[in-house]
Amino acid sequence: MKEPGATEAAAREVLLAVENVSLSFGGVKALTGVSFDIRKGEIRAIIGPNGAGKTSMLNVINGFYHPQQGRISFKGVTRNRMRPFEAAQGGIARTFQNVALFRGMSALDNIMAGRTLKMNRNFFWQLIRFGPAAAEEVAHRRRVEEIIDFLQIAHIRKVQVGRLPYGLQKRVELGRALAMDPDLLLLDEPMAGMNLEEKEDMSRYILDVNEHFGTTIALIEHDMGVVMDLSDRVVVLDHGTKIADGVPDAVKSDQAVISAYLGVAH
Amino acid sequence: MRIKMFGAACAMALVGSAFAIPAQAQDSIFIPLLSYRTGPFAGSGIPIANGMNDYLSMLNERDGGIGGVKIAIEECETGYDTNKGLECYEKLKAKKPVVINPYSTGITLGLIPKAAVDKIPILSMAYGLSASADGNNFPWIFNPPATYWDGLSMILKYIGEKEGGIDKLKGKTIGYIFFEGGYGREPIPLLENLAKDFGFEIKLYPVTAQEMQNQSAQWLNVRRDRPAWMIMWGWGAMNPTAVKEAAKINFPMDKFVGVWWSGGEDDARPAGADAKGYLTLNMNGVGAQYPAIQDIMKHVVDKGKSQTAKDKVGENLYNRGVMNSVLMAEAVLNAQKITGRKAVTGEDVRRGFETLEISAARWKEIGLGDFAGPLKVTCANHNGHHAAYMQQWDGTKWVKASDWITPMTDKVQPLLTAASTEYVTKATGWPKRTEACDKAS
Amino acid sequence: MFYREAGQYKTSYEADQATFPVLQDRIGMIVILAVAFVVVPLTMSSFVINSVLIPFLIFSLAAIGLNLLLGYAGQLSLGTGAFMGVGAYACYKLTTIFPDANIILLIIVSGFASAAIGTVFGLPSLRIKGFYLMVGTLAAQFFLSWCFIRIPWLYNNNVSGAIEVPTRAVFGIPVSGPNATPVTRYLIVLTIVVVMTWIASNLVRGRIGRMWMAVRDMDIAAELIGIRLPRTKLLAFAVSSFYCGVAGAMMVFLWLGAAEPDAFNINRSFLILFMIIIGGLGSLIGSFIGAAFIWGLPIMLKSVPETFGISIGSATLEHLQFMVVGALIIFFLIVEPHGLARLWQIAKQKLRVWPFPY
Amino acid sequence: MNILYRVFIDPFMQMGQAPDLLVQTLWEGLVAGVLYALIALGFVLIFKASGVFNFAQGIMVVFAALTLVGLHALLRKWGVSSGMVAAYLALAITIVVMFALAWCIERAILRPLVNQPDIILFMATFGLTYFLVGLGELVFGGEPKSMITEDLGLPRGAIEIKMLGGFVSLQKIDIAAAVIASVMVTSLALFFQKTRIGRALRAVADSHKAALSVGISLEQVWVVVWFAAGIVALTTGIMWGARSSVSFALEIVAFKALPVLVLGGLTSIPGAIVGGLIIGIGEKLGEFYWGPLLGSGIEAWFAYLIALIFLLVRPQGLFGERIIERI
Repeated sequence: MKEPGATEAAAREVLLAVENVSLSFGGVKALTGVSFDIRKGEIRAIIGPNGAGKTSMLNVINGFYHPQQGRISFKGVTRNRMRPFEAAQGGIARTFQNVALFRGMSALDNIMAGRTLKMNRNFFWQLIRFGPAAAEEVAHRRRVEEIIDFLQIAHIRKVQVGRLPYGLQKRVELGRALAMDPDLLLLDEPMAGMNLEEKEDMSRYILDVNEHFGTTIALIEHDMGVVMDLSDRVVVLDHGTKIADGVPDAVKSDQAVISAYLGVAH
Repeated sequence: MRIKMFGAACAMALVGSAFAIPAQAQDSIFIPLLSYRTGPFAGSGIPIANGMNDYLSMLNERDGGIGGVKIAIEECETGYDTNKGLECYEKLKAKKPVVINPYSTGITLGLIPKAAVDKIPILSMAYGLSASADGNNFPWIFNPPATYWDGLSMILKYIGEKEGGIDKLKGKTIGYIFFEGGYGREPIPLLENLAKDFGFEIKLYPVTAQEMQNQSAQWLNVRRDRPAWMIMWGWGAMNPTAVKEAAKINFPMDKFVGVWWSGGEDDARPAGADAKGYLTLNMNGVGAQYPAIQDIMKHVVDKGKSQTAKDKVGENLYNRGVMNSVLMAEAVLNAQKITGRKAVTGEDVRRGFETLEISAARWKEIGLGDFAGPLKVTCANHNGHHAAYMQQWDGTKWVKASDWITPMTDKVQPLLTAASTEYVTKATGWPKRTEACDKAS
Repeated sequence: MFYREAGQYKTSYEADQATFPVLQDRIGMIVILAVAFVVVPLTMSSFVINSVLIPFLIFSLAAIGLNLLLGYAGQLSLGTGAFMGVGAYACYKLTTIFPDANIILLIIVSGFASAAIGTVFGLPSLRIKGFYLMVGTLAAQFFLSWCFIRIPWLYNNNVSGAIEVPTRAVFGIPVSGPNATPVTRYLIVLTIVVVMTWIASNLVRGRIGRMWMAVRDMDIAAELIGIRLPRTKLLAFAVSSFYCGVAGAMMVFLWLGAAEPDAFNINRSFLILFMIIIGGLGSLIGSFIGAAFIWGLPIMLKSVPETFGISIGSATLEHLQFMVVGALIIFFLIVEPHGLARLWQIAKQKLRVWPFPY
Repeated sequence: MNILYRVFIDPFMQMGQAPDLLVQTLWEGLVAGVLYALIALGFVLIFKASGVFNFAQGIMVVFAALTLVGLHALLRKWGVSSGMVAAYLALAITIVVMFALAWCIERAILRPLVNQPDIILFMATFGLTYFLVGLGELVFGGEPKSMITEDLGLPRGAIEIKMLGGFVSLQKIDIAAAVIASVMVTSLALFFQKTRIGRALRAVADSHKAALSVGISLEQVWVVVWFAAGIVALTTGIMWGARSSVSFALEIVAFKALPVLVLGGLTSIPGAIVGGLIIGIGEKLGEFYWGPLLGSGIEAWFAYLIALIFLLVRPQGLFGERIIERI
């Protein structure tokens, strides 16, 4: 389905480049010398068995962990120690493996919170919530309602997210990330714990986001079927090292990948 | 919506009814007592409250009140907390009290500006704002028989006497351990002045409210500094702890002197025999041997009309409470004489206080001969700067250890005048005295 | 039946984001304000105004301050009492230096002093959380209490060591000091509290409120959507301390009339904390309900025996009152751990569907 | 320059000049530290097992001591002629009372509030504090009482050791406090290491759910833990009471335990002990040698300052488990 796009993607400009990144906690190595790139407009999957270092990789990309070695360039700019909010300012949004929503807030407020960076009326306008601050609030509300419509969660707008079922929470979290109008969207297991129907919905949202908004997406997913269908290119990690990188079909038949998944001793 | 309104109306009705205060019958004199039988200072508050209460009850039982008019007594619990005290005041105000005893420096300070407005005199007996001794600026506040500054000067006089002359203090060190707060800090300016005048050195050891029961560091400092004498301005749980700690570092107890609020039985008793020799100022007699106190026993305590345990009657702070009530009763009596009315008001009692004079003979008449020194309050002088005596702990009880000591009025008066003027200037718009002076009756 | 929003359609986001989106709430608020501004001053006795309503309003404001910090931004602080003290002492110094300035203005301005100090003592929050942070803020509480006693400049070297409020008039009407009538003081307190509550509600419903709540609910995720934690936390400390500072200044100038350092001790901090937990964390209405409960309950309890003509010693009454308050705190926590404000919401929900159960 | 000298050099010169005072200060700090550690220990036990930040520990100290003294007076009044017998009888009854208290707390507070957020449980212990203050004053009255030191067979007086050109005076009661505290800590440690209920406690501390799934009764563990904290409170009450008097002012010593607690880490028993000693000694040294620079009385916040500085370096406390943030 996406094969023709793959070659196309390879020709596009590099949005994010990871070069030779190593990360360890104390003595435990999470990542060793990993390099790959993400190109503009593609859907890039990161896969690998449990404990392969996938989430650590995402954490490195959006500045939550700082690698001991290696460099990360985003939009052609290399920064050694990027703070998470700087990543957000740069246009990297993210969802989490275990939903990291603001549980005490409504779905609407969660998604509105994603607009924080885009809102810039100062503190004193906020105090009186009149004129510019109110106008800004309404303008952003309009954008947020678009996202709510897109994700079909209008009915739960004002529900506290802590009380929502898991599948909807995942959707709200995606909405919050989308509200940031990101250039690069990192999705950490967006379909974990979902049933088939929910997975199909989520897959459609991901593809739509990619196609309509042109958002570059990097995702971690365990469901191989989903990964192979969605992604343009796949990078495979195992024990913190990269063992394969390429279009889904190539990766699928890669011997190292097969043995990693089947647990063949190295 | 209507339900909400209804609910609100109900709530307001409930609040309103709860605060509705029954009108006070005019055939009695209402004397409220702000007391604290709870909280960290309850140890001192309970005997004082008992003493005040029992003496007034005794007057009701024995004499049918004052001048034939029954006294309506009502206690209001403050827990030594200023907010609660003010709440009590606001609540009691509606019942037209003739006098208020705040029994806390904080509450006194809060009430001082209100007294003139509400026309209720305040009796803060030997506590509160020292400057309020100036009757010209504070016509509604009375703080006999002596101020803290008087007390400090008496202690130094006593020390001077023991050292063989006040000039012998030159070059000596005197330590001052005090409750960290307005109460304990007030004597410091006078202490500094006196140190300059007599050439001794002072060392200050503050004790904060949280550290009242944890004074080992202060007393280690005392051990290092080796002061010749220690003076204490303590209150509540600070007192017994200080006495114990002093004994612990082998400080000579007969060189350790407390103010009159550090002289409760419960302050020295926990240290027992170790506290032997500990001195404090006092202004009232200790013991139950006085006829009036025997009357309290007979008419009140024995009849089960008191909260006091029998063996606590006659203890120091209990008698302090009695003395407080005597002053009030005498002021009311005076007011009745001046105005010729029986059911006197707050304004009348203010005049009663301004002409208050209790001579030795009158003390005897009351049934408290030799209980306290003669006492006189005038229009200009709301304190009197009367003498006090030194009492000493003999291991089980207090015994009188000196004659009446008069304060060094020449040293105290300038400070007092300055403080009074300062208070009035700072509080812009402080009302000028308009109340006329009465002649002593 | 009466409280039903069905049929009230919102046609714009402005309407949906209004302070009171439901018509009945708007009417209710107008009625409450009318009662507070008109009926109360005309009917209530000076005891009720002085000892019940003024302190209730002042504590409500302090509770809102703490609620912004704890309920919205999730930072547990026990320095409330001290921050109130900073406001009070700042106001005292300001009115000494500028005796002719409008005292109401000075009360507000003193909030800024408190905000500055609060921000400094909020710095540990960048490093520590939860109960650890709470103990850290106790350092502020005890240190500032100590300063209030130790720096005589703060209380103009008064021998009494206390602040004594001078008479100050605004437009010729005495506002503070003994000559100010309770009604005047009440109306000023009420106005300040209403305006500041409205401002707080603006803040919490907008971007800043969402940033605070995001930090409270999950600070890591908040950082990853671009919220700068240090700024956001310190802003919460500053705004919260501002509210507490204004409340403290009002407490001394418009209520007590004089204050010893003891008025701002640790117990004050605990009192405000009780109010917001009982009232409801993260709820402005809860701050009022909590303040009414914690401040009003003991006063009500005290008058119960009197109403029924039972005579109990004042001390016994106090002991019983302690026990009842303690037991009621536990009782309400068990019944509704999310605070009385939640009960209020549930009641509204029930009204909405009445007479049907669902 | 002068300031630097007074801060960095002068105090140490003083230490050198009067080594006996230094030793005395250290001893006072040690004793205070032991008592702080005892209160903190009560906190830690409860926090570990039930996740409750028990503010009522301070009032439990007062309540236990008051009960002991009050019962003693009552027994004497009822005709128990020997003070010693009365004292130990009172002690036994007090222990029973503390057990009953633990049981009631479990029933009335913990069980209905299980799984609520920490702050709610924290608040509930305030309710408990109010209740116990009211109850204690109602039953025993608010007057301060003397601890029945002699009748309990605790030593009085002091040992004075001549050393280092001066003397060091050790109060016998303080020595007894240190000994009793260490015995208590050791036996608690043994209890939790060796007994079935102790192992259950540790399991509960690790994970409530896991403990439930292997059939440990949470209720039982909670009662035991609160009872143990009650016994610790009783010991603390006796020791503090002997140093000053038994009154409600004693409640404030709970504030002393808070810096100890965060310094040591909320869940660590060794942390409570080491933290207590550090705070106790640090506070006395600070007050004695550096306090005069600021006009003394810095003890009120000095402990908090020490704790805060430690926390900025180690946010989880000395012995607390390292918090690794995961997402």
